[in-house]
Amino acid sequence: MADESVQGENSEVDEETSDLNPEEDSKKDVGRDILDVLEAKFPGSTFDAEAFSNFEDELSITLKPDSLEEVALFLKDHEIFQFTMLVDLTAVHFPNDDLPLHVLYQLFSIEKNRRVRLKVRLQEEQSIPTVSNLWSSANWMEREVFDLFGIDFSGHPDLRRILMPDDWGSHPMLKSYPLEGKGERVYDKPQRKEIGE
Amino acid sequence: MYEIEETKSEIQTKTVTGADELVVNMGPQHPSTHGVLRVILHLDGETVTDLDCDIGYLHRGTEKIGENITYSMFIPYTDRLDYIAAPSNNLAWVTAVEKFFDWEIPIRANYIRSMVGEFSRIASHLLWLATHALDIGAMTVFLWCFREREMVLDLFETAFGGRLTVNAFRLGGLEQDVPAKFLTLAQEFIDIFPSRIQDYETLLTNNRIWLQRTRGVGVISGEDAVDFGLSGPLLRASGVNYDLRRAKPYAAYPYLDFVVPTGENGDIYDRYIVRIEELRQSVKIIQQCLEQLPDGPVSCKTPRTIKPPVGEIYHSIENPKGEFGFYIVSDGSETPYRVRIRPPSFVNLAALKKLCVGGLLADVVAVIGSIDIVLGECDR
Amino acid sequence: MNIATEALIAFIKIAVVLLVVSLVVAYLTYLERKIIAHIQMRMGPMRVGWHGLLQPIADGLKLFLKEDIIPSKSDKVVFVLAPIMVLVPAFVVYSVLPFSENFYITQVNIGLFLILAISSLGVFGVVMAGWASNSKYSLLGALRSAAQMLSYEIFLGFALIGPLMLAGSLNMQKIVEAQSGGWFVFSQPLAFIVFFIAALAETNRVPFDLPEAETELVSGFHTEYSGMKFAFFFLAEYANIMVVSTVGITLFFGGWMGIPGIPLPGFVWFVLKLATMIFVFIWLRATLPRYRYDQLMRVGWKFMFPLVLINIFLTGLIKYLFL
Amino acid sequence: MELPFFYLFSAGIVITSLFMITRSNVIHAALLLVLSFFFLAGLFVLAGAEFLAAVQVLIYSGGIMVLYLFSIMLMNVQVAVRIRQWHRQRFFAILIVLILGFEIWSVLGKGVFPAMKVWPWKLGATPGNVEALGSVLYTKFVFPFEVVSILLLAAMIGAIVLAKKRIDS
Repeated sequence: MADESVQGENSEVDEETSDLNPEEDSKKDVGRDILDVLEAKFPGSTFDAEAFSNFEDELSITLKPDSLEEVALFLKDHEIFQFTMLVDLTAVHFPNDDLPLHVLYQLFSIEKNRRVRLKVRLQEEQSIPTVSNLWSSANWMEREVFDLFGIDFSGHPDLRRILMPDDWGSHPMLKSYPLEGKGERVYDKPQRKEIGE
Repeated sequence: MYEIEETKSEIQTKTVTGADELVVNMGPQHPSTHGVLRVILHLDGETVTDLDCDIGYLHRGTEKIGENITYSMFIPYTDRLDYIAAPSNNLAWVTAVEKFFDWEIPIRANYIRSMVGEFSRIASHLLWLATHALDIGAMTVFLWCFREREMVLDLFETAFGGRLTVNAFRLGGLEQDVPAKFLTLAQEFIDIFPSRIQDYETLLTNNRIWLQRTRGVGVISGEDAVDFGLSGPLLRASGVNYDLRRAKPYAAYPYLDFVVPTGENGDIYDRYIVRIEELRQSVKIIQQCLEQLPDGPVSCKTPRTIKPPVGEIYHSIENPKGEFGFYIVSDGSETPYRVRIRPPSFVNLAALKKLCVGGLLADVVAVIGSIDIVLGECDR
Repeated sequence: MNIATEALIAFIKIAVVLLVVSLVVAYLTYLERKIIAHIQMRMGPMRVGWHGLLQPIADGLKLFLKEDIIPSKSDKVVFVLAPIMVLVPAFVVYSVLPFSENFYITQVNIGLFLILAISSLGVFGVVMAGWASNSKYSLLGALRSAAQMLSYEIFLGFALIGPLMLAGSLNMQKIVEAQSGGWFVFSQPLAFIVFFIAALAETNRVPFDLPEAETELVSGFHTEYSGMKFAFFFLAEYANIMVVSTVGITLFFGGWMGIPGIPLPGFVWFVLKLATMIFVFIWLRATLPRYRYDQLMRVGWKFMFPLVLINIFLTGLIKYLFL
Repeated sequence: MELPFFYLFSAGIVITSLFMITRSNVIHAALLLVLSFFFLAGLFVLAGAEFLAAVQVLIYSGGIMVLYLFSIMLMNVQVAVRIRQWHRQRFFAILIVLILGFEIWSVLGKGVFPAMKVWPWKLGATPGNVEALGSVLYTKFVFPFEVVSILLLAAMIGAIVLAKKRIDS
């Protein structure tokens, strides 16, 4: 679990994640260096780190949506970390949370053979800046997250559905999506025009 | 009048050179898109000016299915992702779930997992070579490769009963030990296989036409490859030495000695050379596995119902196509809360536009072949 | 001999050649499948008849009985005429080919020239088929085909000039007789290489099978054809292979003339040489990948064209100085 | 024996030409023109000029017309079909036809063709007019032959230069 001061500021977020880590001591140092650098660089914003068990590559850092762009750029261009590759970009839906949509960015540094996971929590309908200008691989993966979760990536060059048909009405990976019955097949053309143009 | 206007606007848009642009709809039923991939090509003569991929024809909601069944039940579903190399997918899933626990996977199981994983790499690369060569017009390589792939599938059948979707591994090890016949057959196969690789190379590697078709075509630099998140042979052909078997060893790979081949130019030819070399390395790995294979149990003791602790993990392995990962969120129940599949084909295919625009129509086919996609895993 | 018997004899000859050629062409498909199959470590057709010997007949029957589909958006007249336009020139050419010393349908003074002229018409059928199908793949195939066949016809024609200068006649029989002192392949090796490559391109064979590349253009110009019309394209392709092979052995390998000392009838020699030539065609198909369109043109204009010009110049020079 | 064939070929030329100029589909017109070239080649054969007949088929049908078709195929023929074919020129057209017809009649009507008297070959009786043509071209007419060759070469280079400029820009 992260630094005390960080935890204090984000206590409402941490309630859920605190039970992830029964052995606090052993993983205190996982990814400590990255957090130190980030906190020194962005004194105003807050970071929250967690790691499952004590795997070094399971470090996730939770950010605010507005700081995503600069933190991502910083981590990509940092001379030590060099997170030059965006391996994966996905989302998880927690319908009962205050911030129900979590967008995750799996960064990887080939030079250092190190992984870090950036996590951004969003409101429903809240948009998030795209990172496709930083990593080209984000282009299709953001399209996929838009397609399956309905998250709008502002500034994305070509935000269209990718896996589902173009006129599919809803976003199937949301937990609210019905698993059976006719409710799932809602075709809704106007929505496609609004977002995908 | 209406019809005329429509044809004009849809088909006959002007290109920069002033010639008429032709929009060709390649796929979803096309012999060389390797599945139900649809590529919308904008052609100026035979030069590709723009390209758009339409995928999702094979979308079966595997991730959604994963959220509603138990961890063990999901293993057969992973077979259907990259169905060319099903055991690799099984391996990714079981190692990902095992990361939640501190089970001691028996060494024998790990060796067999590595061995079967390498066999699936051979099966996948053989199918790739077969279809890729056929795309470029070399017909004989196709059937020669299938001859050896058949032997690999026979091996799978001996060990697991299935040929294509084998459902090979279980959480905590294997379902049962492989029969002794599997080991003798495997030894027979790797004795014969290096000479067969030599056969393929005789037909292709120094063939002038093959060189002309593949050298300098579909080039991507190392930086661009990293930027596009490419992985597997594609990334290594661009000169980036990155292999998860080395970078983050799993199964028995920490104990095995092998070379990670890399290319220099990042063109189709280098991808071909890298994959051929990987075939040789796979043989080497299997040989070591057979020699070092210890006796003992093949499965550790696992609880009757598998309930991982609350948390999230990302685990990836080196699939034949590239980095194949699972991001699993567990809420402590029997079913995963969220299963995310990190598909190498999907990410690699996103670079198709970068690789093709400015090239010729015939190169599109060669480039798609060289990316080595499986739509089952791309669309999930 | 009055004109009626003359006509009757000519008619019988035509009928015999046409029937035999059709049958041989049909069995050429069988031969190709068998040879390629054995190169690829499989058996090829085995079910119909002994070792699949009746396979071509079964195939022919199947294609004959198949439903004949004409796409609704196609240009129907041109669509129907196209396969005929491909097949007829391929068969007309046999009228001047010398099969043996005495057996040929007719001798024409401009024999070789006539072959070139008639076989140049085959491209019409391809272009018509590609356009009339109203399909983009077919159109692209037809465009490729037209460009390729037009270009390579030039190299083919120019490659034949060398042997012609030595023979001093366009008459096919006279060309054969002119080689009694030695086959032209020895005195004209450059011309033969260019001729062979151009012949591969003219017949749309691997490595120049771009117009019908299955993996790129989904069979190109004959994508939309089925049944007997498809069979016509198929037959024409193999008939053309026979034609270029015959022209090749007539001009470069002494036609029906044998190696002195081995007493075999001329016709047997002819068949032996033809079979070897065709085998090479099939062998190449099993071995080589396909050229790309721009590479095909580059090979033609930058490599083969200068080569034939040099060959013509050298032949003229040597003939002027020494003969 | 030759007369019925002469009439057959001549009628073929007239009919195909008529059809050719009345078709609104350009591809059909081009194909009919090819057919008309064939009949013309037939006439050449009847006149004993096999070489010319072969050249007619090889160059005009097999070469030039394929290039024509090549470029026509890239156009949108469906649009061209709908464009009105008659441009109220009927009066002038008929006038010109009449004048031309009169001219041809006035020349042919005399029935005197001086060239006919020096007609050197008879059908089937010659060793081959290829040799004759060749020797005439390279001896008597070598100068005009070379001039024409250079002219063609110049035209070819000109075409390449023009096309190249368009591609570069």
